[in-house]
Amino acid sequence: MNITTLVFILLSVMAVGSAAMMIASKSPVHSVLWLIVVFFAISGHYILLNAQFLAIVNIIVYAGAIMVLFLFVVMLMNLNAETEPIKNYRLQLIGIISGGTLLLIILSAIMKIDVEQLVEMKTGNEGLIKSLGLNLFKNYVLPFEISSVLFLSAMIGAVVIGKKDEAVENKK
Amino acid sequence: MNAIILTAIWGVVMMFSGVFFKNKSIPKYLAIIGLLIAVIANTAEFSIAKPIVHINIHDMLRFEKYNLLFIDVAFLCTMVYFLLSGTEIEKVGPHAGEYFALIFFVLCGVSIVATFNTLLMFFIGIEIMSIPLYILTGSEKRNLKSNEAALKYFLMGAFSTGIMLMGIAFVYGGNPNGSFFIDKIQLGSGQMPVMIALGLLFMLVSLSFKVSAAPFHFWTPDVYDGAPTVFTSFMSTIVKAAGFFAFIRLFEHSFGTMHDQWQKLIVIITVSTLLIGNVTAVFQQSVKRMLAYSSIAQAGFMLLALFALNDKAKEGILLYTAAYSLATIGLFGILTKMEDFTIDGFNGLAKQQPLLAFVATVCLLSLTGVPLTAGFQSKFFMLMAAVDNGHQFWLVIVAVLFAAISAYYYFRVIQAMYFKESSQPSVTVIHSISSQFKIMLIVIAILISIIGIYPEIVIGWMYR
Amino acid sequence: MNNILQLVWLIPLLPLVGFVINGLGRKSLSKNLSGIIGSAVVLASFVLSMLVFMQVKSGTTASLHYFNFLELSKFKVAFDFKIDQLSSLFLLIITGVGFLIHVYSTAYMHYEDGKDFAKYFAYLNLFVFSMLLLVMGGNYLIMFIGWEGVGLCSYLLIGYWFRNTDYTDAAKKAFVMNRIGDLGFLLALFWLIAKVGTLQFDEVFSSASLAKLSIKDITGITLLMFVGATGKSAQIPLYTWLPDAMAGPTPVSALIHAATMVTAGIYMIARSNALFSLAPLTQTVITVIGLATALLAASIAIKQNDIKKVLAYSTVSQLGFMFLALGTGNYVAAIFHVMTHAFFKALMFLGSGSVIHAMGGEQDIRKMGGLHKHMKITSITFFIGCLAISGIPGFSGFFSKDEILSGVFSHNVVLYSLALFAALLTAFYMFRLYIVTFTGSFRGTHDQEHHLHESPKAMTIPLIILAVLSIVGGYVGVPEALGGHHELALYLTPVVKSAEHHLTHGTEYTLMVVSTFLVLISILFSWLKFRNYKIEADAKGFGKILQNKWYVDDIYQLLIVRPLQNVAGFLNKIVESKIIDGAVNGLGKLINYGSRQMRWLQSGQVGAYVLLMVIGMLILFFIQLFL
Amino acid sequence: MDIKAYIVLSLTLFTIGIIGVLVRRNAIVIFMCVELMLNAVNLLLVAFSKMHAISNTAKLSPTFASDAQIFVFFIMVVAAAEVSVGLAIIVMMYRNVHTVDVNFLNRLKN
Amino acid sequence: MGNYFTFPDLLIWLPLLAGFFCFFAKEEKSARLTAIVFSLLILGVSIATLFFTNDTKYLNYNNVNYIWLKYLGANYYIGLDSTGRMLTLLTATVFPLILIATSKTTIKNAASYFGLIMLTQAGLMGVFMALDALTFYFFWELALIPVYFLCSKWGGESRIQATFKFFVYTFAGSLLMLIGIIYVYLHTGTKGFEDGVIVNHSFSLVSFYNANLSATEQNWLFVLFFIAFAIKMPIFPFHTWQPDAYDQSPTSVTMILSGVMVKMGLFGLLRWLMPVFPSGVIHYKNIVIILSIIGVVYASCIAMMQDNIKKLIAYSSIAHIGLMCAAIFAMNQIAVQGALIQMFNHGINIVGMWIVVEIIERQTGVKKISQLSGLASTAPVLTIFLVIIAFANIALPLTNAFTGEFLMFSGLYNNNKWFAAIAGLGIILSAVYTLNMIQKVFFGSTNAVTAEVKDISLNEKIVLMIIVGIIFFIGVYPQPLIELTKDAVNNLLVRVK
Repeated sequence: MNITTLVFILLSVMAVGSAAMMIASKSPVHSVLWLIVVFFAISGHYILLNAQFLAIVNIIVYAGAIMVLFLFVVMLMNLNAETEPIKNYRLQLIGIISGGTLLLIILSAIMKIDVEQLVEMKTGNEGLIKSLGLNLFKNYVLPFEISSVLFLSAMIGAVVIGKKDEAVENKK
Repeated sequence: MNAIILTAIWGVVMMFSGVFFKNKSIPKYLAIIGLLIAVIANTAEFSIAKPIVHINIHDMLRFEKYNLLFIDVAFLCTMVYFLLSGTEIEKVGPHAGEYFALIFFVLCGVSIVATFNTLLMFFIGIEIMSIPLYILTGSEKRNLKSNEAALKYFLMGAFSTGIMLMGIAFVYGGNPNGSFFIDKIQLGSGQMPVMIALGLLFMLVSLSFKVSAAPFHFWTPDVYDGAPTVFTSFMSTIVKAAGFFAFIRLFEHSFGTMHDQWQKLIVIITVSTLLIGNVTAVFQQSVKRMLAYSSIAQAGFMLLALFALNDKAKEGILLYTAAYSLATIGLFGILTKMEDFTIDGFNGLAKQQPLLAFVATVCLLSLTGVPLTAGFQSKFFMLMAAVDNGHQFWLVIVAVLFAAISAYYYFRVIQAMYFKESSQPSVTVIHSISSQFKIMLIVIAILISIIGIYPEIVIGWMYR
Repeated sequence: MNNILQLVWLIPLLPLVGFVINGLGRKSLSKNLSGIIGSAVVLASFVLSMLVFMQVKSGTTASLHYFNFLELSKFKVAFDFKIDQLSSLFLLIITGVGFLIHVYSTAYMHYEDGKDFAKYFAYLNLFVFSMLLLVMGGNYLIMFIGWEGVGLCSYLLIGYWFRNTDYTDAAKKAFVMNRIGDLGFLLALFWLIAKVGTLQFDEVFSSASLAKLSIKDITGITLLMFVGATGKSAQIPLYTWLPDAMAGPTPVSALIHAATMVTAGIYMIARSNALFSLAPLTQTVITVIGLATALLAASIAIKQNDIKKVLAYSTVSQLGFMFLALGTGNYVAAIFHVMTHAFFKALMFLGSGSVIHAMGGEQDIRKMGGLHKHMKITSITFFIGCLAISGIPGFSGFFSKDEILSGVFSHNVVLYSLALFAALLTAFYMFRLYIVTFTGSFRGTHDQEHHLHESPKAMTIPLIILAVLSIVGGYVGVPEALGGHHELALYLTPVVKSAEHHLTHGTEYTLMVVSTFLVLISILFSWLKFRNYKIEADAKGFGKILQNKWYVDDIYQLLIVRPLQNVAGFLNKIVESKIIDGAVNGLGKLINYGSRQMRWLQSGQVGAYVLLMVIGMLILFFIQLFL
Repeated sequence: MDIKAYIVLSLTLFTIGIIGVLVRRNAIVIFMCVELMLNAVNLLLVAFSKMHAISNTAKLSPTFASDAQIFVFFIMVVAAAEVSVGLAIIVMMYRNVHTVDVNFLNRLKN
Repeated sequence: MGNYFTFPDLLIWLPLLAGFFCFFAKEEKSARLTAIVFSLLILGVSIATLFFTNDTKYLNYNNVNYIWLKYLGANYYIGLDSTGRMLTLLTATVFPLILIATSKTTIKNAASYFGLIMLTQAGLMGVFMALDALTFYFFWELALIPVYFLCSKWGGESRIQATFKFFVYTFAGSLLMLIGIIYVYLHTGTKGFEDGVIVNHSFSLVSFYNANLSATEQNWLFVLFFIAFAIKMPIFPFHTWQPDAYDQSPTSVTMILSGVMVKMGLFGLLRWLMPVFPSGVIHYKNIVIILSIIGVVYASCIAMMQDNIKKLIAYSSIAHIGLMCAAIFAMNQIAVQGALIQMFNHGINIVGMWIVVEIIERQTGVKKISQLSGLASTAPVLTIFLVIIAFANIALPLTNAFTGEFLMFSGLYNNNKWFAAIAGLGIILSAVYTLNMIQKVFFGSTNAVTAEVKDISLNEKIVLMIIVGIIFFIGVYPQPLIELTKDAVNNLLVRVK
């Protein structure tokens, strides 16, 4: 067992464990924090795979921006306490079982593949910022531009949904 | 390309229109003008066969005649929708310009999913189509039903996005070419590789979700019911048809050569969709909800195109888009004018509003698939495609039997309008009915029958 | 004179014209006028028939083709008339007796409304038309047209007094029973078409056609034809309609249910003798059925008290005799008996009509008696009829019946003795009827007695004419044993080929003497028994069985009508509404039920939706990856 | 490292996300689970891209290996957009009913 | 004439035009008048077609062929041939009779009522003339939809359910047929147009006849088509929509349904089923005949138990249609010829029956046999007409139905003697229920319901007289009808054998 494998296993355990903790923890705040741990673990994987740019972006965008937004909302709503009143254990059990079965089915199908395909670890320059940047602004300029539509609509959405409507307020 | 650029730009224009024009109905006219421009530009593109501005898109989109024709059909249906229900859009909330902008963004997404050539564009297109819809669903902020619908739609939509991405990942992983281009997916011969199969399954599930095929349809009735009626009209027609178009395009180009290996999945989904859609619709009391279920049932029929995956199916999906959209837009347009959405609310409509009742009848007949209506032609082409496919013939028979059942719930409305008396003497239609609305209704009825009699008005373009 | 045969189409057409005039003008025509029209057209037909008869007698026969009724490339039915010895004879009987009865009816039906009166004559004319069509038809199809037509007229006339449900019941029964027979006849025709490809008499009876038929075919065809004959001619098992048919006006009973229509079966078999002679099995069946009918009906007649019922059963019995003759191959005798029977039975029916007329509608002989005093002509003519039917030498019935009996004797002695017994019964019940009705003292009410009177001329003259015919009618067929030439047999030879029977003259004399002697004894016995007739209590034991007509109607009710109704009721209540319609409605209900159940899947909770989605995914993944 | 290891890891995370969606009722947590699912996909995509980097056929494509990583980039972009809309919807609901329990609003059913 | 307009054109467009006019009529009277005048005009055209039967001379007069869906190979192709000519004549005859006979009945919303009736006529005409499968299917449904509205709007109390059952039943059947049409279409040969476009398949009748179908394919396609036609006819066990629909529809619509529409099914058999699937016909022949004959006896039995006069006639109609279906499948010249002329005769007779029933129901408001009695006393003329028509209905000689039934039975007998014998039970049973009905309704003494009944009016008398005239004319001289349809029989048998 070399060091790469060891790090891989370590990061994997960390990711899976914190993911499990995330769905298991009762307080949403804890969930958010656990999820951030997962993101860190995944970023670790990215580094292991020599995708440094993604590793950084993952931390900045996901852990930094998005999760903070989440945390912000949770805090705003004061949901840090126990919020799910009655738990339907049977439904949860069924959920876990069916999710697990799905995993089993897929994994058993995957395990049937007998060709061993290796993953290039720690080397290769594809994930470096230069190659990504060239690729993105040369070949992927179209999706890049079009994503703006996505953000525009998200923006409008935030306005339409988030803004308080005086007219409507007055009417009611 | 023209369509994508113009709709994106016009979306921004619409966004500002709300700020710069105080008159509430300006956005509507602006939207109609914009759409008109988009339609003309798109038509020009596919008749002259080159876009106005040339951008190197690295083959990420393909502007073939068929795809552009679909965009045209979708845009024209939207035009009808604007003309019929534009006034209702203004009434939903104070952000009329924004609503139109969102619809234009959706149309941009529609154009993308009609022409995508890589999985990336496909994914982005689907998201551009979906995210504005989440917003539109929740646009009645004070209406708890609207809230609920938006929440459900959003959560489940995001969930299905995750599933779709997993599918894309597996397809990518299973493709030895390591490419996202849908025509460069190497399937090999013989048994489908496991990774490709997994990718296909995940994508199938998420796309089934988007087109509300059973058993992934559960969001549909609730969301269609909860969303503002005027937006339900849009999302259950054009957007859904676009979803189908993407579905078929994706599966034909990436997995088409292994069609026989996954056809059985489509059969299962088709049958359960037909069953659940038609049977559940039977007992609905609310016309709006009934139409939601009926949209599931119609999706079952459209899935036949995926089952067949041949030329007839492609023609059929075009016809279906036009026929189903027109009829549903017409019905929802009438529904917006009704006070009571239950079937009993339609009692005796024929006496008070003969025109409304007549057009509603035409639309319902079209949905049932009675000859001389567009609905018949679309079903006819679907059946023809499925029969031509040559496999699983029984599926076709099941499909028509369910079509016969569908007559049951569609005709309940007709019966209510024509053969039953209204329980209260007062008018069942409260909202004012403008003459423009009436004219548009007549236009819809005429369009439905013209397509019903001469479907080549739509599909003939493919041969010209 | 050949051109008279060209006018043959007038014979049926005239009554049809009468029917149309009377039918359409029944509101405007006066009673006299419609009576006259009705009678005159038949008279005209009779005159024409006479002329035709003369023509035929001189040896000219004709097949007259008018138009093609049905013409397909492989199969053709022409609208043809065939005028030969057999049909011309029947033409005479029908138009002759028919005319008399028309005349009689003008008086008998006098109490009817003008409208109904005209309607009656219209029906009667229509009947004559149909009957003429039946006998003149040049092929089986035309015959069948007449065949069903007379059934229709019989239906209409039995139900003439339509306000009375019993009468309309009887009419219905007559029609349905006839239809059962008709089905047999039709099937025979289909069989013929299938094998021979034609229905034209000349072609069917040609040797080429007959050669195409196997013995099985011929037996089958003839048996089915006989089924038709049992319906129309009231033989076992389809005879029960005829006594009920007495519900109609009495002249109708005389014309249709005694003289003409009921003999259609005999005519048909005689017409098809070429076929029947080739089917020994059928002949045996006909013999047995004929004899059984003769005995059964005669036995029932003994105990009947309704004057018309007695006559009706007597008719059935006599028809049995005719079939007996047909079965033994003695076609001429059968036709001979048809003719004589037409005379004396019409006579007796008209006589009974006269009695009923006098009694103001009363038909029960227990309430009559001593009528001879009041209505001499009726009484005497009726008596002549009784003598004729009993077969007293010198009267017409003697010759025809004797010919039948001797034919049977040459066939089988046992059958002969049974037939003779039936003849004795005939004499017995006929004289019972006569004695109870006309002799003794009157047993009815005073009112009735006061009204008793002889009938008007229009009624008595036909009676007299028929009485004369009943006497002299037999002399056309005097057998060689009595020094005659049997004119009738000679006349019919070209058409009807009877089986030869070889009896010495000595045997024939013996038979005549024996039967005459026994008949006289039977009459005497009858006179002794009924000369002081008193109204008796209901019969017991065997008498009761006879009085109730061997319970045949009840048996039919029990074995056929009731089960049929039960089956139909079962089909209606269970199969139709529960099973077939139930399946259709059940499908609708099932969908409704499914709809109601399936709604619960739509629980409204995101978690449940996702769960169902995941389960759906599970299934799809499993199918695709592992199956 | 064998690609299967990454597939197993990624699918496990993905399934945990699914199970989270199934068992939790807090809309925010459910949404977070969806984010987890997306991250699992991201990880898998990167792993696949590094897998293809070894294979020769994939190298024929000019953009071969960074395709997947750019895709991941776009997924993040979309996720960000979704988050803004999604949180807006959740906040809107919270404003109306003062809870983020997805089962609380249950008017649309059957 | 052939260059400007043709008979098929006239027969389709006149009723359509009439329907259009009627919809915009202001009052009941003008709508009714329009309908009557146009229907008489159509009758005139239809009679005129009888004089232009020579196809070599008048081909242009009798055929209309326009390119419709070029890339599918579907044409708007209608034409008159022998069977079509007979059935269009029947349609054209029946409609004015119905309209005139019911002109005393007051109708709400008369404009749409008559408009829909005329639309139905257009649909029926189209069905009987279509020579292209898609055209045929269109007209097939076009005839159904107006009838649905007519029955649901103007029918009896439980009309909505009854009519809906009828609609769904026939709709499901016709959809099955649609699949069949598609399947056959996909197995037809190529077709070229003048401008050089060649399409792979074609919907024309001729290509259907020459479709390349294996025996197994034919067998199950036969089932698909047959179910559609069997429902329309209807034959046992697909008949349960019919008694309810007849009972609940307004009588004039019932007349259209039973007089003409059920002939669509039989016509479908003759034109679209048997010649297209000859080996399927051979395969299923006996099953169909047995089914039909069961239907004959079964329906007759149920008719005996009916107390509702309309249902009685409905069941009797099922029995008659069953016989025709059996005869068609007996597949010999005699039987098919018989069935063809019987199609016409049955249409005339049953319309006569319904007219009588309509008069009774309008005057008494009662359709229960047990509540009626003694109508012969109060309405003798009506009784006479009814008796004539009823006896024609049970095929008494010299009425029109006799010739048809005689030929049918005879042909059926050629096929199998037991078929004829068992179906023959229908003859007896039909007499039983018909006479029962006559006896109970018309004979006996009058009661409270029937005492005030008036005899029929002039227009009814005229209509009934025309019907009776046709009954006797064809009964005595059926040859013209046979001549008219002879070719059809031969063509059919040549194709099937």
